[in-house]
Amino acid sequence: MPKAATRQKAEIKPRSAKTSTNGNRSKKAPVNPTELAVETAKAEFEQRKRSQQAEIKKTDKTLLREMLYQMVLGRVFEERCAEVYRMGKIGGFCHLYIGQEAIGVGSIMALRESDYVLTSYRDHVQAMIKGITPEGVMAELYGKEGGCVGGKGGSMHMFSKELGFFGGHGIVGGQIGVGTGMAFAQKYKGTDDVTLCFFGEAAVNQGIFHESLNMAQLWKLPCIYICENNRYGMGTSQARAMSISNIAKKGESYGMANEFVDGMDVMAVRSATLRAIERARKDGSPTLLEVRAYRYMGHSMSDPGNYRTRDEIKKHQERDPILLFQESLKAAKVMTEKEFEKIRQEAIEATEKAIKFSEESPFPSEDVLLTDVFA
Amino acid sequence: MPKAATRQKAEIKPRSAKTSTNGNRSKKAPVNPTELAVETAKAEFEQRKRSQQAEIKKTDKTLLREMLYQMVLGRVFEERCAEVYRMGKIGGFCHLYIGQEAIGVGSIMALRESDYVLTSYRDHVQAMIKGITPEGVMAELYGKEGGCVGGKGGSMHMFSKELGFFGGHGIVGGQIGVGTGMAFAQKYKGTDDVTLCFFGEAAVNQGIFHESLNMAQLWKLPCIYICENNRYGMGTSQARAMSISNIAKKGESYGMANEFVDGMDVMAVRSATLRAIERARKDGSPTLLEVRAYRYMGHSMSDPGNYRTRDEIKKHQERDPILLFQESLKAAKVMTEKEFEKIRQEAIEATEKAIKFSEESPFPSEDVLLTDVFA
Amino acid sequence: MQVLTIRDALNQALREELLRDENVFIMGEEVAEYDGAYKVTRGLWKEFGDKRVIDSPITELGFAGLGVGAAMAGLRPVIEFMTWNFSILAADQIINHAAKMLYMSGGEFNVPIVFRGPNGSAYQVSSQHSQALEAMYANFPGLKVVMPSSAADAKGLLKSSIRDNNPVIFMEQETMYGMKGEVPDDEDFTIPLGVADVKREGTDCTIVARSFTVPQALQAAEKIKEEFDVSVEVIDPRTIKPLDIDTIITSVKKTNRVVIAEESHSFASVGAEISHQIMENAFDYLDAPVKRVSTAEAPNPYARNLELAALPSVDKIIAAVKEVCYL
Amino acid sequence: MQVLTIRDALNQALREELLRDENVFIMGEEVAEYDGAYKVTRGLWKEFGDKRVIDSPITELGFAGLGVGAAMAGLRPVIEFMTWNFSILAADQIINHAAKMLYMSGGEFNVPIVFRGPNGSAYQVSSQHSQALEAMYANFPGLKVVMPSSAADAKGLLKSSIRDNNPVIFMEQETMYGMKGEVPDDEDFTIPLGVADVKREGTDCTIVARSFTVPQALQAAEKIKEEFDVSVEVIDPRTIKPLDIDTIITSVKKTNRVVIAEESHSFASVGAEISHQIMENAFDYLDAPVKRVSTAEAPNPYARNLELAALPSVDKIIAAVKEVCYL
Ligand SMILES: Cc1ncc(C[n+]2csc(CCOP(=O)(O)OP(=O)(O)O)c2C)c(N)n1
Ligand SMILES: Cc1ncc(C[n+]2csc(CCOP(=O)(O)OP(=O)(O)O)c2C)c(N)n1
Ligand SMILES: [Mg+2]
Ligand SMILES: [Mg+2]
Repeated sequence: MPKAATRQKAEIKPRSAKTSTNGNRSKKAPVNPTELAVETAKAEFEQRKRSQQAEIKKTDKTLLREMLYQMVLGRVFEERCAEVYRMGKIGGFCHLYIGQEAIGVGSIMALRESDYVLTSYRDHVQAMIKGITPEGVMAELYGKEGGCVGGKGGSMHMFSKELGFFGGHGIVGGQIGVGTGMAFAQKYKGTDDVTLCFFGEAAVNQGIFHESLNMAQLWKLPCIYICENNRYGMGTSQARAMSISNIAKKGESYGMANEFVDGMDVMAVRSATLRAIERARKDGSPTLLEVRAYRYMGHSMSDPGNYRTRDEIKKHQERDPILLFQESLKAAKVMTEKEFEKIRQEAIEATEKAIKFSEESPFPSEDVLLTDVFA
Repeated sequence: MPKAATRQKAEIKPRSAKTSTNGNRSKKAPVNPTELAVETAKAEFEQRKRSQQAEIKKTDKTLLREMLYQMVLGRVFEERCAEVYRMGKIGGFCHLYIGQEAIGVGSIMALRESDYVLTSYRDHVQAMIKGITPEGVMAELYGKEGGCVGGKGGSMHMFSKELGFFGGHGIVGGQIGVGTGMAFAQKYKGTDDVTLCFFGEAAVNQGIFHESLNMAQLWKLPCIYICENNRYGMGTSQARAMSISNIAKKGESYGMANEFVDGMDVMAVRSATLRAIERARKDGSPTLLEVRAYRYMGHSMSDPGNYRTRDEIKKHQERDPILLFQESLKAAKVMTEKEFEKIRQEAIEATEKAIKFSEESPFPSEDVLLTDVFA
Repeated sequence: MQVLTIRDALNQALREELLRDENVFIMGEEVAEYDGAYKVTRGLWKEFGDKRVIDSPITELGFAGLGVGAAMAGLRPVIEFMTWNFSILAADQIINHAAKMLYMSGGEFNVPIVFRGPNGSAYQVSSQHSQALEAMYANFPGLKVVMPSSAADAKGLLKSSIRDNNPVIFMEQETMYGMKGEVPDDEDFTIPLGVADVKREGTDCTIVARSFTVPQALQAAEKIKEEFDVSVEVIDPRTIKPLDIDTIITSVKKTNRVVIAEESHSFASVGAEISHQIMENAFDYLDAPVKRVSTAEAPNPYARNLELAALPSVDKIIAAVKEVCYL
Repeated sequence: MQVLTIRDALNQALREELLRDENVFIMGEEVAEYDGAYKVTRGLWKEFGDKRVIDSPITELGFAGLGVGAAMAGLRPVIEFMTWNFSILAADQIINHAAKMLYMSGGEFNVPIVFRGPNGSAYQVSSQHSQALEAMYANFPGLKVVMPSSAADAKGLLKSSIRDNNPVIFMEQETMYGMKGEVPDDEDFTIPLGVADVKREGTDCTIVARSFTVPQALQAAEKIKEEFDVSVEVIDPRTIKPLDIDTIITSVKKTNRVVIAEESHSFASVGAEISHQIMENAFDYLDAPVKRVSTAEAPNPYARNLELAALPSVDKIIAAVKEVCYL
């Protein structure tokens, strides 16, 4: 059957800012967070730079370098994913994290190794930050034996028990329930480990968000719920799907600690996560973080992106989290352009190594079709 | 198979106030709403009496009489249900509304005929207030042909399309989704009718509560969500199941109008409902009402009720909604003891008529087993 | 006759029913402004606007429940699940509410609602996105279950489903949306629910296929004809519930041999049901036990080679036919 | 040997496993302070306290999901659904998460969890509370499905289920909780999953029954013996998945006639699957088509006479045996 017929591999072709596609607009004028972003983008960038510098000065240089490396690796790796996807090397869906790297890096790198992480289908970068190799992730995308789950999971389902990476989940919101249970187990076992549970802003509308937060607060489970608000659930902006705009505030329905964080600012994400971790390690108290960022790419590789303008995307790119972090590191005199270039080269090399590995890795043997059904 | 073995028909045998059944108490000391009620019961009663009188003076006497009659009928009818249930006349579950009558009467009697109502399995009294006859309800409990749904539904599933009574639902929280859709249809059809959607406080923990309120507020659906907070979901007090105590406040997570109401005060319920109705008729705005009352009986007829003390129940009975309403009516010189007695007699007669009808009504013909599967 | 893809045939059916009856509305994730995740609702929001074509939040249980209530109150909702996999979140509203409402209300409230969307595998979308769920829904009385395999069937059956006064589970197949076929031009073209279609006549063996496996069965039949000169009849029940067992039995009485091909897992599948009903009704006519071809008894894998190994295929169907024909 | 009710046998199994392995915990609505809606967990909260026996909010999807996550992280949750009817709200966590986790993680994360509670009808609890849901869950690879019918089986199978490293759907029957039977005293008494039990030996006809229909089948067998001198064998698969088809086939090869009795609805039921597998494996041994006795194809009615008419019964099983034996 014709693959092309059902999978549109078009690049992002957003409609121009001027053209409205429809006379029949929702009566509810969507609150456009972009407009705000436009005016304040530059100012915010400068302000963020200042506050980042302050944070940077308090932070270990090796860690800072590793944070930048992970952000750049995420970016480079996924740009390459998009390329090889278009070449037909990757099947199924492919959801990219480009633009959101500061969230994964700022939060996961605030953890210790024994802590747990899980997220949605948009999981490549989080998986790598938690320690799965670029080879393991890329070969999984290729559906090869060398993939981190042997080719059985694919883009949406990266896992590693050893590294405490609990997936990679495809049902919007499903991982919120699972993550709550992981935190339950951490407390039950008497550890002071914590769970980071990531999900998109559209997943907040699922019932399981509500059910989970109630239990987590009622029983004080050390779960840090990180809502990655990238403004859209597929083609639907938050304003068209949610009756209020302030997601952090929903924590108050459960008496849960909550905080709004700028997700373009890796140091801000890091501090907010550290505060949440402290609460969680102390007595298990959970936290809801709303971390606002922006998804540069389409929802998945098959998304033509007609629901937003090129301008909207560009404005957000002006506040790019990698750019911002580099500027701050430079201003704080912690790193130089040269080091940035070196990091970029390392990321490219790691990615190319991953591609090579994936190309060479064999397809899984058909013998494994019926293994892993039961333990 | 032995029916008695699995259905305990014990009367309420609450444990005494002094004896704790267990050394292993939850570390979380439950906030005991009863304690508060004790101290303030009498004062509240007097205060409520005064405010009721003010409301009563603004209200049509025929309506007031009918409101009292419906409350008394609900009480008398269900006390009789308990009796005949113990005699084995009624099968399955049987959830009584005794103590909560002011909620159904105060709210449903604020509607116009074309408005819709639906509720949970605790539905006998709401069904009668919306117009289903005592015969129709009682014969349904008997599982007889003369029941309002011909014996197919039973205690939990009363319905009447003509009267706008949409059930009678057995899945905790399920009707919250259905009610939201009824309100959607009212708006879609361009009417200014509204839907009253009742549910218990424990149903608030279900995901569908969250999903429904978001949609209702997003799209402005004329649904009035009435949470009947009777303090327990089966044997679990609200404090043991919900991380915060203020349910009305959960409306703010959706930007939804919300109000806390004393559910022992029929006039207070009426005014709050009238305010909500006005909002809903005007532009479809939904409302969340938390109406606090108390369930005198066990959760269902098979509940031994060991999770609360006799004292706790008694204290709430001191603020009985029928007693309060009668005192207020008397104080306002709108009705006399003699009229109360007359109303009581009418309710007893109606109930006895319903019993007689139900005894005489035949069991449904086996021919209907396979009808009503498809329309 | 017009030649349409299944996607466009479905789109036409939706458009015509929206025009015909103003109580019909469409709700689901991305059905409106985005034109549908798989473009089945393309253009409908532009034509019919916000009132009739509605983007929902990601809230499957909630909007399925909303649909049930709206249907009880007299509307005719068409609820799209982006894929049937996500309907599992809404199963309580489908199974405990929609399916039982008419019965438990003693005939007071029927629920004229269509739940629709793609069912089964797509291309490597892995375990959580590749399930064929017809067995799950077909087990519950009160639901009709429809699974078209051609453009004409898609259109005619969807129109009938929308006009039906009961809850209908309408299952499409993503990989088949682009398949073309002739579709009658008549605006009132409908296909009644509960009538099977003989997709190919034959005398020696019957293949009962549905949805994904129908084109495979037809191809297999051609190849078998060429290679073994065995004449295969292909029957597509089209509606799983009600099931037109008579047409199947008539065929079995002629061919005496049956293969059932299905994309779902095999255990307690619709194929098992058809097999049992064949045994019940044509026991003495069977020259060989009924053989099923189903998806492997494992969650669907991602890797393309594993996925292909898991799914039914032309070759697997041919092998099964050979087995029941003792070739 | 001790004589226990099924309720107490289950209770004993839970208690022993709580004692044996501190990673085992019980969660569900009213399982702790209330001692369980049907008293299966009686006394356990008092003995083991808040950590091990936990009352959950009414949040089926949420606490099922919590169980899945806890199991991935090394605990062994026993999740009670007050009845299986309510599990439909949690089906996404059971079907899309628990069942697929091991496979989609390429073997990284197994999910050792037991979902348990009463399945099927009770006494007149009407449509939404009377469903036998085994077919729904048995269709999905990755789940084991267990349905005991005696006190000993209940205990032995529950202990095995808790020790199993996979998600297990453990289905009890409310009207059978009070049934008594002998139970071995040994604390390490377990019954392996996947082994059927011949509940009564016979030579002329096989009844395959499970859960609710096992006592009915045994009674029917007695009566048939008395009345017609026909010797009926009664087989209880006990675990539906994995299904011990061999024991069934051995019996069919001896008796050549089969009745399948089940409390679920018939369409795409476990009975259909067993029937198909019998045809596949013992086609030449069947002297009559396999006959099923299932619950009527309607939501369950409330009125006692209608409910009795809907459910399988001793008389209906006798009639079916007579039919396959041409009596
Ligand atoms: C239950 C469910 N419904 C629908 C989908 C299809 N779907 C996949 S991602 C997505 C949008 C989710 O948006 P959000 O939660 O904001 O996360 P993001 O993709 O922006 O990271 C949708 C509708 C799904 N996978 N699961
Ligand atoms: C989904 C679901 N879970 C569990 C039950 C069993 N159950 C019936 S009523 C009830 C308690 C509900 O409490 P609440 O919502 O406060 O309403 P109330 O009974 O107090 O009126 C429970 C647990 C059910 N019917 N449906
Ligand atoms: Mg998003
Ligand atoms: Mg309550």
